[in-house]
Amino acid sequence: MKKHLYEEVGLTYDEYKMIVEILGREPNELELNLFGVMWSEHCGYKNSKAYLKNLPTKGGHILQGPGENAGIVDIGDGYAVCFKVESHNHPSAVEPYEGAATGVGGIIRDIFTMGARPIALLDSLKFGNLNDNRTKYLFEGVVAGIAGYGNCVGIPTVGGETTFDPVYKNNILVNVMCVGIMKKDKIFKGVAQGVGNSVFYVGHTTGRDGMGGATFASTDLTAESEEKRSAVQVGDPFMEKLLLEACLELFQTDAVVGIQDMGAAGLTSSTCETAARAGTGIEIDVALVPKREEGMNPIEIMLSESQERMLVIVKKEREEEVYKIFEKWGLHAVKIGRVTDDGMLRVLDNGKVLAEVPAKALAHAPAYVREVKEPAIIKEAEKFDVYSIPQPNDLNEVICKMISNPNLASKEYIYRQYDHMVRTDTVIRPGHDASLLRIKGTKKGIAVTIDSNGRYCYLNPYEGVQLVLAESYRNIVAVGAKPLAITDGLNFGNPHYPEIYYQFVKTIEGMKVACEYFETPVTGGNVSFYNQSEEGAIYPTPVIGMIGRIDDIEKAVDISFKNEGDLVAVIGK
Amino acid sequence: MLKAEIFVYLKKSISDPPGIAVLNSLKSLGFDNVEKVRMGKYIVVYLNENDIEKAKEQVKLMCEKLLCNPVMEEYKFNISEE
Amino acid sequence: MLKAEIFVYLKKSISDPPGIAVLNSLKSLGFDNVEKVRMGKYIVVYLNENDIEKAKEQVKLMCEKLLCNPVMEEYKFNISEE
Amino acid sequence: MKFGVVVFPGSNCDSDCFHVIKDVINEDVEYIWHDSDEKLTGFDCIILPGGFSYGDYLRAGAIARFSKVMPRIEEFAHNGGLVIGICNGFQILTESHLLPGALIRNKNLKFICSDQYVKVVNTNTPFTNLYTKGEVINLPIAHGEGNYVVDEETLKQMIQNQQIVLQYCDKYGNVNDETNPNGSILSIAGVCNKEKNVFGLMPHPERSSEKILGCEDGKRVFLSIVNFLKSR
Ligand SMILES: Nc1ncnc2c1ncn2[C@@H]1O[C@H](COP(=O)(O)OP(=O)(O)O)[C@@H](O)[C@H]1O
Repeated sequence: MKKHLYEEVGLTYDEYKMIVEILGREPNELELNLFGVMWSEHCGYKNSKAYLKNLPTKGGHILQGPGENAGIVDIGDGYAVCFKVESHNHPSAVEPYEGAATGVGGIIRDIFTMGARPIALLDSLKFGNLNDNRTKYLFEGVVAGIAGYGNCVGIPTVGGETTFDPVYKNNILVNVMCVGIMKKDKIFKGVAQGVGNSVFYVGHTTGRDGMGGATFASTDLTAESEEKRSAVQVGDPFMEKLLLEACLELFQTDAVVGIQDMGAAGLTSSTCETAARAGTGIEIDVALVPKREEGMNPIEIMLSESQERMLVIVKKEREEEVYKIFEKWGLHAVKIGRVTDDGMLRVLDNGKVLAEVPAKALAHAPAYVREVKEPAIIKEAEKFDVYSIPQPNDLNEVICKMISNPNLASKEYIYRQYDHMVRTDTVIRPGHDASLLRIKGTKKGIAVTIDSNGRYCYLNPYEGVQLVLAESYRNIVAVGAKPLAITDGLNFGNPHYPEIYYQFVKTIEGMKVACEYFETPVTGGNVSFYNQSEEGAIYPTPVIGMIGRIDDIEKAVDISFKNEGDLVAVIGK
Repeated sequence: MLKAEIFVYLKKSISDPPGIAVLNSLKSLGFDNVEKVRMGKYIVVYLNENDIEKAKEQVKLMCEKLLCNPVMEEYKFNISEE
Repeated sequence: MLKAEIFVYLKKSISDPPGIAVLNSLKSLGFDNVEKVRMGKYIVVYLNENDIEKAKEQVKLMCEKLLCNPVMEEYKFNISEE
Repeated sequence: MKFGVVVFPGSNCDSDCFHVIKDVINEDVEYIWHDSDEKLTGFDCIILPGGFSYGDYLRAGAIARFSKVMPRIEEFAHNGGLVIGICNGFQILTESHLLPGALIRNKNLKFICSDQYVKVVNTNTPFTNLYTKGEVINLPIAHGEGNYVVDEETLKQMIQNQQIVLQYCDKYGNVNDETNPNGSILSIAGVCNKEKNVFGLMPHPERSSEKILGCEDGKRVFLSIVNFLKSR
């Protein structure tokens, strides 16, 4: 049976009918594709947003909560910290090096679009058992990819966490967090404000790479996954470095009104989201987009996920400044359109209208609440009696076994491959509870950590996520800093299974309670569903990235014993 | 002894940042008529083997198993006496 | 349009860590009769040029100036119609 | 005393070097953009910092060699000016033939970022005169292509001219295969030219120049330069 066109772009019949109603007519093929990507799980948060809005997102320190490219927290003295976590699971499962590398690139762009200078990266990695050959290949590739990208851009990867468990064998998790620093009165947003302002395309050229990436991230991983992707995205960290410097230089002028990364769904998401946020419309001409391949059609141009590109909204008559700065850095900067007042995303090709859809309708996918069912394991786990495990006879043997387990062993093999010292701010390096960065010119520092515990969350998602938050909290406190806020990467299986959706819902509930208790609001994050292969779903794996502030960096403490003869004490229950 | 010269190169659809970097650099050195550059690997494998047909099969296997990543790359090779 | 296939490889006297790594991997995959592996670069340059002789001279220059570092590398190339 | 820090588009240790010169040893310092072909007047020492100059996809430093600023740096060096290349800067200096040899992939094929003991084998240079001969210091490394290679003939001459300045070692000063992180010939970590005014090293002295970062061993590289210039 032939699939309907709407099915091919990942929409249901009901969604198709909604689109017809919104437009008052049948969508054409390009329009249908725009809806397809924007209403995908990856871009539209269809199955998560009804619950995400329950999370605590406000508090004294929060300058920017969820909804922008990244969240921002005030740390005093006029400074603010911008941070966010992002997943790149499916791309990394298919091509570990490039998948992980482009994941790093994406999250870095999210940070500097807000006006912040990225100062640190952290990674949370989940693989199958290391004695499996494919897993070894994925592990080596992912670590090399993160190193290859982060090291080249010159942002230190200062911490992370790594777990090996058979449950992640066919669906590895690669979550990356980036932290940036900025002056708190210099925040930039992804808004297409000011009718008549110019819409600029800057950065790398557009190719066919990563076509349909958002849709790819919104389905289970199958044997055909590789073929579904018309091409793997390849990162160009050097280009990213240029883009980073050029954008930060551009922000020094006041010519910029808004800016957004062309991440998943590239031009489509960046145009409709900036317009939707500002309540304006946007009109672009795909013929003007710098391309690196011949014969690309408008659908390909609108959906391409080529890396290292940005959409910048520039004040009328200030275009010259943009051209000058991007020329200095050897980058493309092309005016491809303008901000309009009609609320539409209008796509032209050499002036001819190809698509015309309300930007808000594209940017705001329908929200679903799915059926839930408590997984049997939760009741079973409650019955488990710890004391049923016999005391081991030989504790030495147990210790040796424990420290030789890859999950507990030192992760130096990994973080040695990451430049964790560049920028000379890393006061506490990886290998400790949290890492600590100084802020030159002040006495302040920022503590950062990223944590998760899939197994706990599997046994009880509500309690599990709270334990994860508590771990992050301890890590921050243990270096002498005060926890401020979190970002969350929520990794789950297919939300259409009631047990999985239950895990998701309970995770949000648990997180809400813990965030309120610890006074660490959520500033943003990422949801990755469909982490599932023929062999089943991964553990529910919420990844928590937490930051803290220390006012006197000299007072920081680390994990190592200092002097012979010092007293060793255990505190707590 | 046989010598296999193996060429591993990116599929057409895959972007090639190193190739673009070299292209730009060649242009700035004044090589104006360079249109495109693609970067790949040149792998020379010396085989303790006399039968060219057998060697061909082996090299094909090496490429498929290790040397070439079929998600992004393609390969070709030729075999000669050393 | 002409296509230049350029091969840049390490001098015999220079050690080749990637080559050794590939050799070991091939052996551990059971390719016992592999004697040696050397890794180099395969650079394809497309030239807007019809004169093969002219192209040869240009490519030679590209290699000497940029593509090959004579301290450690050598090169060869062939040119064909695209 | 005035330092210049060259900025290639992919440099990423430029601001670290700038910071050490300005805020740690309190000397004058200025950035020099890669695209500038102005004569380098008024500078006493030029720093080529670490990073990935132009992406370094072909060979580290290969493309940087052709930037507009390089002829100026060559001219500066030929006139006796001090030039120090750190990490990527070292790679650029070898590609430009201001220093002998070349740097290839690390033996283990991986990027290595770590503290590293190195031994100062030649203190008779503008860059190491405040160390004692044979002293073991901690200079962090962070590179994927730091494996120094050079042909035998050149190596012989280098030894004769005392151009080998730093060698990788362990905390007791042992120099051997086990204490060599990247496979460099003779565990070479840093070399200078015959005239001793151009110095290249893979380790990052700017990363161990402040107590807050755990170690100050690297600071004396910069202080040596100042010391040399003052007594000149
Ligand atoms: N993938 C990684 N990238 C960078 N650093 C890592 C990674 N995995 C672990 N680390 C670092 O290794 C140290 C130990 O990690 P982990 O075993 O998770 O610590 P703990 O069990 O104390 O939480 C931490 O400092 C952490 O930052």
